[in-house]
Amino acid sequence: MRKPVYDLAGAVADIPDGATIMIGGFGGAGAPVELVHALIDQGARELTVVNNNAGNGAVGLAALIRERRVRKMICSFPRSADSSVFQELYAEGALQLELVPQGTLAERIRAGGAGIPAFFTRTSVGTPLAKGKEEREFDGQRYVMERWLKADYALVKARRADAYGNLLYNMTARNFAPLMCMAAATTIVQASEIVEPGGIDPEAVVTPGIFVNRLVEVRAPAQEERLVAEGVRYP
Amino acid sequence: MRKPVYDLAGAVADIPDGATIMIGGFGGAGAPVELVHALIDQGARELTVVNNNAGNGAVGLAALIRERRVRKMICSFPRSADSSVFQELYAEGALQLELVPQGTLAERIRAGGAGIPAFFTRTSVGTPLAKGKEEREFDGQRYVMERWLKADYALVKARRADAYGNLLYNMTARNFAPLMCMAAATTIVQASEIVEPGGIDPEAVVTPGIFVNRLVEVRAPAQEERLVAEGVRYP
Amino acid sequence: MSIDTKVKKLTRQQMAWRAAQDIADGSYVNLGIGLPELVARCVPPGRHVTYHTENGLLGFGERPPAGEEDPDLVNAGKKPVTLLPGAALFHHSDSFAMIRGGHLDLSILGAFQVAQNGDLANWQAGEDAVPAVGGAMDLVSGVKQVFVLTEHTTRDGKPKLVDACSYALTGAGVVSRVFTDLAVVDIRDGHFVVLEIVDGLDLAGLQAVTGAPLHTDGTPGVLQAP
Amino acid sequence: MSIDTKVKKLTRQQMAWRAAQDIADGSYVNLGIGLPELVARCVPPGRHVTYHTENGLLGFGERPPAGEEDPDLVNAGKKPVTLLPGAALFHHSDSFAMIRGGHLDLSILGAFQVAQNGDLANWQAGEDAVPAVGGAMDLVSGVKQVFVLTEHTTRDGKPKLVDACSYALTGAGVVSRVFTDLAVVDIRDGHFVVLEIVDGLDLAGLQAVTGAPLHTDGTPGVLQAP
Repeated sequence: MRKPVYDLAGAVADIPDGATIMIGGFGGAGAPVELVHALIDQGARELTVVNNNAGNGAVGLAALIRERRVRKMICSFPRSADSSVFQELYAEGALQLELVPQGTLAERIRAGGAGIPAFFTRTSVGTPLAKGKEEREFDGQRYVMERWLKADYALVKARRADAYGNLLYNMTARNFAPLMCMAAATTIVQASEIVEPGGIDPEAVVTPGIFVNRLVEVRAPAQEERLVAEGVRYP
Repeated sequence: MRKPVYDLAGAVADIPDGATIMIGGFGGAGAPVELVHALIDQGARELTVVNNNAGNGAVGLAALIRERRVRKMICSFPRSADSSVFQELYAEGALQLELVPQGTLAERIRAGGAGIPAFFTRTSVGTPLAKGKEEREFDGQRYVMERWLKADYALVKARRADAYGNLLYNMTARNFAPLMCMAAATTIVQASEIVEPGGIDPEAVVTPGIFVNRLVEVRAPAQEERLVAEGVRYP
Repeated sequence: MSIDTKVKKLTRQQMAWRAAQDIADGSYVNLGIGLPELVARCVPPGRHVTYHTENGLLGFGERPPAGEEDPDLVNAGKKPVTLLPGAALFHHSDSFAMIRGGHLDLSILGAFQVAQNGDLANWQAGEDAVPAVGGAMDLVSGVKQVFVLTEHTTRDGKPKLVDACSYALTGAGVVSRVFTDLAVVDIRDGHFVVLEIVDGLDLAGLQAVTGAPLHTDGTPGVLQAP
Repeated sequence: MSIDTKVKKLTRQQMAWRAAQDIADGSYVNLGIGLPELVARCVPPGRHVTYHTENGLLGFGERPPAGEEDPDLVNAGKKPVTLLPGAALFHHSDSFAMIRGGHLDLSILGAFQVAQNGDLANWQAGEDAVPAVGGAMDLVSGVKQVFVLTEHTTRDGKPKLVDACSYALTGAGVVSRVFTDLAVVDIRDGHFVVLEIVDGLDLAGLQAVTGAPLHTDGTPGVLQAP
């Protein structure tokens, strides 16, 4: 089916306070900067945000955190050269952090999308991150049980969408986006172009349209690293 | 790295008696007929075979079963218009059957490839196929625990391989093959063409070469349905 | 129990047509092998329905003209299909992630038996046959809504709508609506609720060929199909 | 404890070179952020090594010339890379299926501490810092072989090779070999076994800057690098 095409403000208009939001991207690669800025403008608060990192500089996710809209971050690597916003709020206790190993984070999101409420992994066994988790032995190896991760919304960036929501990504900007599209009740995609059905080779589709709910065309999206390098601050 | 290119006989030469072998295909779509025939010629016995079905007519997997090389089938749907070989040997008790719901079969194979020893699914809860399986409640829903499935070898059919083992498939002949490539210790691929690295768009790769161990070029592969329709019998 | 010949039983085509009327515009739908496959052609014009098949394809269309079939492009029933614009191909694990993860809106399946509590038996009739389950258990436990499309009784006249399934279950409490050649029946709170009955048959007549008590919610409508 | 200036400590480049000599032809390798990234350039000619990065790429090459960087084509350290012929892109779950599923041959990582039983601590130094783990725990528990590449001591001279890690673990019993600026040390059966020591340092001298007993298996060789 054709997915509704919104403008940026319209696409995020109904996100309520307290929502859980998955945001695509690995550092700046795949970060849906325009959608995140629209979310800042929209004003929702007390958000739980799932992202690999915790924002850079003073734009995108870092700006969302700085504006104190985020109650909790679920991520694998909240530390970077430009992540001072997160670090300050975390230090002052204004922000909760659920630290998850990167592969476990990816698999928990996939599990959320695939109807798998829990799975076992060796990752984190014998470390502080296994604390409180159920442990179990299979074939003489120890594993921890991990639960699925779902979200109310996903915000992701694609290179191309067709009108049915099939998606292609650009290089390593793919990263978490295909998983987040699966795991969110409402997936909102900003694509550099929206083409008619048939404009993506069925064999090459990365995210099938069934996982996508809303489309926004952002023809020349900002690249987070460039904004950070230029010292841009939003809003 | 460049993957070794074999002829059909060489590719399967070391498969020992008692091996567990995953064979790609959904009915005839994706069935690696030539590799299976090479396995029949090779003579390995007491095999455990993982496939969605249990062979059709008198070629491919059906012929492997008819030649009494298979001790156990792990599959979701061993019944079809042309599956009399399986049905006869099953009726006479010469063959064990582990019947697995199709999605659980796919996920168990993926889990084997992804290092997930067990996961939970709603599929089969309250049915005879849940018998003997651990049940558990998450968020008020009942689930059964399923174990990963691994194999010694996978035999799969691809449309195109590059020299590093990256694969493309043809249409719905893809089905289980990408999962089986992940879950087998040794993955053997018959491809209609083998091209140099660079001959597959990195964005469109379906199976990355890391999951592939041996390549065989079979330029005009037989289509199982056609052999069955023509009444072909192998050997 | 046999049915009066004045009763306007639906043909298989008509059954498929009736089920098709209840598919919402914009749905993602998986149709079971056999009778449910006929439903696709009967969806009212103007509704856009996207079909999913377990073997890794979303957005397929009818069988191609003779000679243009590709045995590598088939549905779960192994029948040749075509790619519609906007189709997507994927592997089996992604396909069942769609199913298990609750992304499909509707599955329409055949049945040996449906019980009044929504239990479905559609994979194993008796102990003799080679058991074969396919994707049925995944579909019923994952897809948002499960409709059953089946004759009201077996060939020898036994009810398929029963108080409790005697055959092995495919899933427990999974069916929400049943379309038969005689009636449309909802399953609500552990009861069969009759929505429509064919011309020439009354509730008592339908009850006589049904294996569990029938309830109503207002007067049942007339089940008819072109 | 300080080291005599006559000791021919390896430079970071030399350390990377030495580690690179132990990468087998045909390996799939994941290199940690920082010092391990230098290893790729030092692999002996004739060996084909395929590099994997957690963020969904197999088969990448060096940083492109200035001006040709694509911020969407980066490694796990967020540094620009290039696609080599035969590269493959995939999503994060497939990427960690490669890691967790044991498909990678080798990972070379940095360390705060390595214990004689193979325990590795490389993600959290103390309680103050914001904790950040990335993919390190997945790598050490999934990749077939884990090498550590690190200075032999901390900046203030404390041993990094210890009897037991005092910092939070990344994984238990996961490291098999350690390359430092002073030595190459294997971990076998809960012991450090010295394979090579730099010129100008003897076993006693190495022991003095190591936090657990050193063993040998024959006379250690000389650790040298161009």
